[in-house]
Amino acid sequence: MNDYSVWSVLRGGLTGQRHWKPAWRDPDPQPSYDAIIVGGGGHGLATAFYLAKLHGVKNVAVLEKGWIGGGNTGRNTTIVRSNYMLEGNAHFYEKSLQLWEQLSHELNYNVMFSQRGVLNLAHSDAQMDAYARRGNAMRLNGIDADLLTAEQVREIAPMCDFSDKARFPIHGGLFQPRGGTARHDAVAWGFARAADRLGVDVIQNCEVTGIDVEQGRVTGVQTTRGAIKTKKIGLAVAGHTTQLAEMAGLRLPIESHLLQAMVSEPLKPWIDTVVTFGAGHFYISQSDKGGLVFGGDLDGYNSFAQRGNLPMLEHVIQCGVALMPSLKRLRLLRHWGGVMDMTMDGSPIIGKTPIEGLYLNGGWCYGGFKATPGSGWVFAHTIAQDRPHALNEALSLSRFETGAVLDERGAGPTPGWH
Amino acid sequence: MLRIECPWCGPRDMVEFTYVGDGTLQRPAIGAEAGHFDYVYLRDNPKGVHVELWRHGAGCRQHVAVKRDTLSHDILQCGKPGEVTK
Amino acid sequence: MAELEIRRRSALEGRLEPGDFGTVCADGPRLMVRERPALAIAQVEAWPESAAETVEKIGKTVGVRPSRDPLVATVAGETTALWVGPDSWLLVEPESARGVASLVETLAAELGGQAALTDQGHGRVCLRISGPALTDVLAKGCTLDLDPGRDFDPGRVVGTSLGHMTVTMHRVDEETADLYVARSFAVSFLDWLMHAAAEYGVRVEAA
Amino acid sequence: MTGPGQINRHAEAGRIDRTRRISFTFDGVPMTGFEGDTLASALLANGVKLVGRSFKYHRPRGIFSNGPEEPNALVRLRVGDRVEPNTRATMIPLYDGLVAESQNRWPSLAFDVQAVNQLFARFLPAGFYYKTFMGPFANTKLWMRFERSIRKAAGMGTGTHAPDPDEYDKMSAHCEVLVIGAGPAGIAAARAAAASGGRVILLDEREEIGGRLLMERFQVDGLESGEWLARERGALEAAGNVRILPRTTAFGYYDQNMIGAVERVCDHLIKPPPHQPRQRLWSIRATEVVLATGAIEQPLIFADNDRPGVMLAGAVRGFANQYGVLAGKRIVVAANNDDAYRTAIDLHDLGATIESIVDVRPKGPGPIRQEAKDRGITYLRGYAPVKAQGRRAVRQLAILKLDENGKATGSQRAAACDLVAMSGGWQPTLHLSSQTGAKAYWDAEKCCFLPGPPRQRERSAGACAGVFTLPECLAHGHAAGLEAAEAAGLARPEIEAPKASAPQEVPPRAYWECPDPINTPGKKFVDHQDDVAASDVRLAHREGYISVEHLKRYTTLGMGTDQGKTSNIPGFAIMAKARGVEIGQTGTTTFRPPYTPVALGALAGPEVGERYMALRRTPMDGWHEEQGCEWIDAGLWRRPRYYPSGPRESLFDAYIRETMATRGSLGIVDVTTLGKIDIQGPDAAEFLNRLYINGWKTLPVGKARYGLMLREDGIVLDDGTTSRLGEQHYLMTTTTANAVRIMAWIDYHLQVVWPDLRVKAVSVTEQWAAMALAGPNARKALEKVVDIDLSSEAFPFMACGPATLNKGSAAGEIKGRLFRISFSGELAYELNVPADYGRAAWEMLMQAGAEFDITPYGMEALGNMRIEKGHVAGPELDGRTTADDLGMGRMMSSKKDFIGAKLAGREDLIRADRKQVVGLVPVDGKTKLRQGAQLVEKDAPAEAGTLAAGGKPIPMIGNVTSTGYSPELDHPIALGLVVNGRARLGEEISMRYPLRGLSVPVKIVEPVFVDPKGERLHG
Ligand SMILES: Cc1cc2nc3c(=O)[nH]c(=O)nc-3n(C[C@H](O)[C@H](O)[C@H](O)COP(=O)(O)OP(=O)(O)OC[C@H]3O[C@@H](n4cnc5c(N)ncnc54)[C@H](O)[C@@H]3O)c2cc1C
Ligand SMILES: NC(=O)c1ccc[n+]([C@@H]2O[C@H](COP(=O)([O-])OP(=O)(O)OC[C@H]3O[C@@H](n4cnc5c(N)ncnc54)[C@H](O)[C@@H]3O)[C@@H](O)[C@H]2O)c1
Ligand SMILES: Cc1cc2nc3c(=O)[nH]c(=O)nc-3n(C[C@H](O)[C@H](O)[C@H](O)COP(=O)(O)O)c2cc1C
Ligand SMILES: [Zn+2]
Repeated sequence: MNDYSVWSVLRGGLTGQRHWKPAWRDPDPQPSYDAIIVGGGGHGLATAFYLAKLHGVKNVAVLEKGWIGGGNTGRNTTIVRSNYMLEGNAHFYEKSLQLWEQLSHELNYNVMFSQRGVLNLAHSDAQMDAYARRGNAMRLNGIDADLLTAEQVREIAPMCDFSDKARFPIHGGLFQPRGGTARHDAVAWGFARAADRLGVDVIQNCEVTGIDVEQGRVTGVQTTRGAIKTKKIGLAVAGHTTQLAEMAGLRLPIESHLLQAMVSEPLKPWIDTVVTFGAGHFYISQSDKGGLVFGGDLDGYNSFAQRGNLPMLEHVIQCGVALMPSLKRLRLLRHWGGVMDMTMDGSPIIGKTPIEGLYLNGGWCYGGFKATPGSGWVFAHTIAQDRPHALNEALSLSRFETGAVLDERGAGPTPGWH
Repeated sequence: MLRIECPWCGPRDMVEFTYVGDGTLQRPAIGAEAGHFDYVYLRDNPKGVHVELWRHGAGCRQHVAVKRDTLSHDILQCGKPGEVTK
Repeated sequence: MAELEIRRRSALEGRLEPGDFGTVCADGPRLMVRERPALAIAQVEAWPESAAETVEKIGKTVGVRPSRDPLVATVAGETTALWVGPDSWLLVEPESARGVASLVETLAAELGGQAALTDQGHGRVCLRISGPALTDVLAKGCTLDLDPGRDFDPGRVVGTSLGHMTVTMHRVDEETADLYVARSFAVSFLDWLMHAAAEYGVRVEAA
Repeated sequence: MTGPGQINRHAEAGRIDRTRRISFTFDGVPMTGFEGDTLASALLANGVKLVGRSFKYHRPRGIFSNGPEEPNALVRLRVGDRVEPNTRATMIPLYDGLVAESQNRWPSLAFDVQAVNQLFARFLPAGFYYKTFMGPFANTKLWMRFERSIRKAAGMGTGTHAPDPDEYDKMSAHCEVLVIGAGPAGIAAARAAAASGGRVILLDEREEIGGRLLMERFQVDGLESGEWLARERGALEAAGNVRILPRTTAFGYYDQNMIGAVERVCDHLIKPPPHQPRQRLWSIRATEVVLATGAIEQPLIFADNDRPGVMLAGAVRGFANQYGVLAGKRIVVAANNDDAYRTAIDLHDLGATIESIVDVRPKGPGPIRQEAKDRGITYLRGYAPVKAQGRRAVRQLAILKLDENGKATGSQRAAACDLVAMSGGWQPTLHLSSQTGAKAYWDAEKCCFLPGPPRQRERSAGACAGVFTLPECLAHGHAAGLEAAEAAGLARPEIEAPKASAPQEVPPRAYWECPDPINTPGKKFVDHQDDVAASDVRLAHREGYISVEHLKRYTTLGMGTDQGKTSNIPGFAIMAKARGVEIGQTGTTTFRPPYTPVALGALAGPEVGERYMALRRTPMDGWHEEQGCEWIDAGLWRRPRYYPSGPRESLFDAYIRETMATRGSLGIVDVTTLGKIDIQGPDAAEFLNRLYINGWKTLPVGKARYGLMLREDGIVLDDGTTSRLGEQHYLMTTTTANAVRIMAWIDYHLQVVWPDLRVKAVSVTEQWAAMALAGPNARKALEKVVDIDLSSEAFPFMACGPATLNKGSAAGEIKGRLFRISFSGELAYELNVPADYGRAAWEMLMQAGAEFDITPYGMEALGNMRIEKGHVAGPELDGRTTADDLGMGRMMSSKKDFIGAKLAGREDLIRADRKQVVGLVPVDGKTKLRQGAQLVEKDAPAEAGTLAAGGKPIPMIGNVTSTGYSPELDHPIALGLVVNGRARLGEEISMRYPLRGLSVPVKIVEPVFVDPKGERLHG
């Protein structure tokens, strides 16, 4: 196994970069594992990595129906932040952010975590107050946050419309300097490589088609590459969470919706932070390759298509141009969609299920990328110890029954509105 | 872009409608003691044929039941609420 | 107390100065716009079992029989009945068309409690547009099929989204349509319309 | 500096208009071209070879193609606020005054400092950044430093932050048959479909219709292609049922046969004329679609194949035939197919020297060999190009003989040349069909991917279906047009297909990557724009990134502005070979819209800037404006925030003045924006009973009642008063914010959940202007203008009924509705009048109130007064509070069921330690309280740690929701939500606003600050 470093790249330069080995093995499934993680996205791979690294559970397989990172991990707008108001969310996402800060190092893989700051714009005093409420909560939770004036916003995002033509003028914004973006594919690859090095089997092109449950406990999975025995199954399949749960006879408070994302042609640095519009559905950042990466609202209907329609594309870009009129002459390069696991309160579910040995990680809505390391960290704990960590206690499935929902937006049990 | 056949107004673009959600849910009757949790929270969320409601808000304001494939986005049937079943 | 001027003021008062705008075309502006101000509008929602009877009663009292078929507008004299939903209509006429009792009062007297009746006479602004660019302008803001023989032939009334605003559009004849928009949106709607039509040349006519 | 002139322009050839000379500049150098040129053809005519620098290594690059697939010739077009980075020179129609600059170079194109990257190329393999810059410490500092330079080096063009002055437009269209692409196949399809009488739209992204016919020397129906095109275009235009849209790119194929296309209305002009959009977005809804999008030529992969002067063979021919531009004078053609021979033939006929044709196929060409032989053109069978030599431009091409396995044998030879015209064969342009999910499959015979079985109502015709010769294209297009018309339900027309003839072709060879040159290696570029070389593809393979999707993401193959139109197939072929599988097994990456990049302005359309969203105005809007009010947005509405008495009055002073004036005498406020829903029918009361938590069956006619609604999950949805106007007639009011949502909520329940209820509900928000008259003198003022007895006996608190203003007056009367309800807590009346009378009624009340110094008040004073009264509003109804949290738990009727009743009883919604609405005052009686502040225990620490790092966060026990200042009490007041707050009245806690470093001791008090017994409103 080669360690990654400047030196090894330089050395490779002299030998035609021929010394590199596969970043992960391509193993065939074993007949049984101590734990099986379904879903080779960031969450599944991180879970396997932390199981092996922190909990000594190394006989683990990650089963991925396609290629790793091909789900939402590979198609998200990569915003990482921990600017949450409700405590059940805040501490968890902050844990995740702290893991991000050392992730490249921990994985020996540069995931290009760029702490360029996340700026949420406010367009009225009431919105400023709402952001202040959130920002103050963040501060009291020990998380960084700044409330910016319109002038301060202008310094960070001069391309926004500060003219008297703006339909909803900018009043200011909430800024989290430690937030930012990361190279999404590298997150999946980095976790896969690191997990593989600890002995985890990362198995691609292996779709789980059934979950075996006997007397209320899991015994194994059926896959397109045969049956595999195990006593612990962790589901980390994002948009397909309800499909997998159904295999075990569970109905969940989740609907799958469609979220689109877009990227522009590559440009020299144009915008240096992540900016979200407060008077419409639009947020934007720039990838290191130079593309402006942006997105907005859900298309609005249940979907598994990974492919959206024109009205939402138009709407998101209309919002974008309303905020940044100089976008008009730049060009859309590509747009795509992902299958969002939308819960009834907009917050994720990580925890146990009524079936023994079946653990659930899903309901990420459009915010699960930033959760990747944290999610893997607490999920590994939950699977290994058979009980949630303090950081994911509030994210239990049972909260819907008791009413302890975590509804950051106050939108209520309509998944498409979160 | 989805095109929905409103039973009253004929085929119209999705932009005239708002999505309401799963059209198979049965609200417990007034006075009923049970079933509310399932009605409010749990969903089949099929990958495939889904019966759902859309409201023709810009048109006749009526709810339209739509049978649609959530994977292909093909619309298989449209009708009045209750007339479209799985 | 000084006498105040008590009169209806359109939401578009002062915003529709007659004149030509936009591109100057050799054969003159290709869209004419004028407001039909001070309308009386009654919304009638009939119950399914008595809808036929309601239709007859309306026909008798105000002279125009609303259609139970969707998307059909019926016109008699100055009064128009617009289908706006199943057994639901807007009856429209100039407020001046009737004598002492208003349209809504007249209908209330005739229908009694047989149908739900609401006054919408001040809730909608109506713009009459006409000219050869009619469908081109509408095609900029809505997704209907506006070609002959499709969604919007003369005699049709459709509810749709035009320029992101909800409107009821009535095709009066080949080159003419009435656009009804909620009052609070009227100024924005007019702005949208003038902007969309500028390419073809617009003439604003006095009401 | 001036250029050498149009040195590469042929004297006669081409379809340009030589009578119209056009001036333009490139990198500041003035040049000329002709009407009909593209920027690329004009640059080539002027002998410009070097046009840009590559992404990563800053290698010199020239024009590579003559179409949308161009990876290299990207320029920064236009100047100032119209600057457009990354514009493909091959697709820019030349216009007078055009200004273009090269990109990704500094300080100049010829001398580019970053070209040193080439020296380090071997240390910068694909994905090198994943392996480096992690730093010795576990933080992001080192990386952030490197990232800055990486970002600067990456990217291509430079955008501007100046707003684009141009306008964009949108239009929707419907047709029976949409034909995308107007080459021979598309034109044949359109004319066949049009003959059926249905509506046909034919669009093409080029300036003129014709497709490759514009670039070839073909005859159709016995006519020169130009004549045939003119004839067909005339006939289509005359038909009346065909809309031809040139300059229009179909960029996306969406669900249910919806095609998005963008028309470049004015991009051929220096700027759009007044009232004309720059571009127009078309949403086309077609019953049937014919895709006739042609094919894209692929390159061969050999060392330094990116040198300026190495071009696609079809492009070389296209430049010559369409624009009369000879991109070179000594040409080597290198190819794996027959079609490239035509380039040799056509260029030979125009006077160029064909050094030779290097054909990688052991057997060489089909019948076309005769045409070559007739001209004395020689070809080498079973040879491959291995290296383009020359620094800034190609000078010679090194070639090697191939054995039967495609491996090099023998010794290297070189052919001197100034142009290499290469061809790796043609790949169907199946982007649009693939976007629908139709899965492209590999045809080993034709050596290309073909469109998969249609997922929508479409068919492919001509080259995009793998049908490559002209006669076949015409016939195929014709058949597709007929089929489409029939499938659209039209009568099958009688019409002849256009005819042409062409020699048979033998299939190309699936051969792209050529052997390494002997001794002098060089990078073999696959993706020119992203600088992905064959070695990078193999590195990806070595490291396990073997799925084409991983390959793409690891190496960035196909991720540039051209989306791999000329690089994906060769790249996948190299990966397939490395894996030892067929290219058909690797498949393609996912095709996504747009087909070519689309200006965001076109997708945004005209509703931006001030027009971004409609602005809703109340009937009194003009009056407020005349008073010089300050506005505040309430959803789409604008409402007066306050009415400054002079230029120097502050917001605070104004709302305190308005509050005092109202409480002291009389105020008036515009409340039109509240939602109003007319509810009628025999079951109306029952329906209200189900919607609201409180009971409605006992409400008499002529009375109003406050009501609270829950969502199904037991959380408060909305509140407002509902009045009983008649036996079966109610008027519901909602909050401004929720008006639309509640109407939809009601429709849903009446239409879907309880269709048996006999209730009709109609929004009447727009019909009525609403204004509230509040203050101790409200009655006295109102009495002067209304016709009803306003005494408390006749019209008590919560009474409602019809009222006429100015009854019987010669000036006219206004019939309205009066409600004795109060948000301010004062004696108050809410008057509704038909909207067109709103302003008149308002002015009448202003006049009637003049003797009481009536004061108009805005949202701030309204909010302040409701806080003084402890009325909850938006900030408290935040979608997380229960009725009990708001202090209204007792309103929940236990005698009936209602929406939300059951789930409101869940354990966590009835816990004692939930946050409850309370009043808050500063302990010092002075310090202002702030909305958005959090509440903590008074002895909470000053500094917080994070739980995640083992630190101690400061526990929050609540938050401040609404703040104001009570002039009566003369101190700041607030409402807040506090854990178990109602049990803690009188206790001191701390308000924290760490964002501004504030910490203020506050006391928990009853949430009603003024007139707690409600004597005023009953007065
Ligand atoms: C357009 C878009 C924008 C987004 N933007 C952001 C953002 O800015 N910030 C942010 O934090 N989050 C964002 N998200 C959300 C984020 O991408 C996801 O929440 C997160 O990546 C989920 O990771 P995951 O590992 O749980 O799921 P995935 O990456 O989707 O992985 C799940 C995997 O499970 C596999 N799988 C499914 N079924 C089976 C089966 N039966 N057998 C085997 N394998 C199976 C799938 O193939 C997939 O690879 C966005 C999402 C989208 C779509
Ligand atoms: N012999 C060969 O190997 C070979 C290979 C390829 C092409 N050809 C020749 O090329 C011609 C092919 O005819 P054809 O009609 O199939 O293709 P064509 O290339 O002549 O025409 C396709 C047209 O579609 C347009 N187009 C493509 N995508 C578009 C989009 N998304 N939106 C708008 N316009 C779009 C292009 O601008 C082009 O004008 C024939 O003459 C054929 O002989 C020959
Ligand atoms: C942050 C981010 C940046 C991207 N940048 C580019 C880009 O520069 N070029 C490109 O072609 N695609 C880019 N993409 C889009 C991908 O090509 C791809 O469309 C996306 O990952 C979804 O996968 P799919 O289209 O294969 O389904 C980017 C995607 C993301 C999430
Ligand atoms: Zn309808």
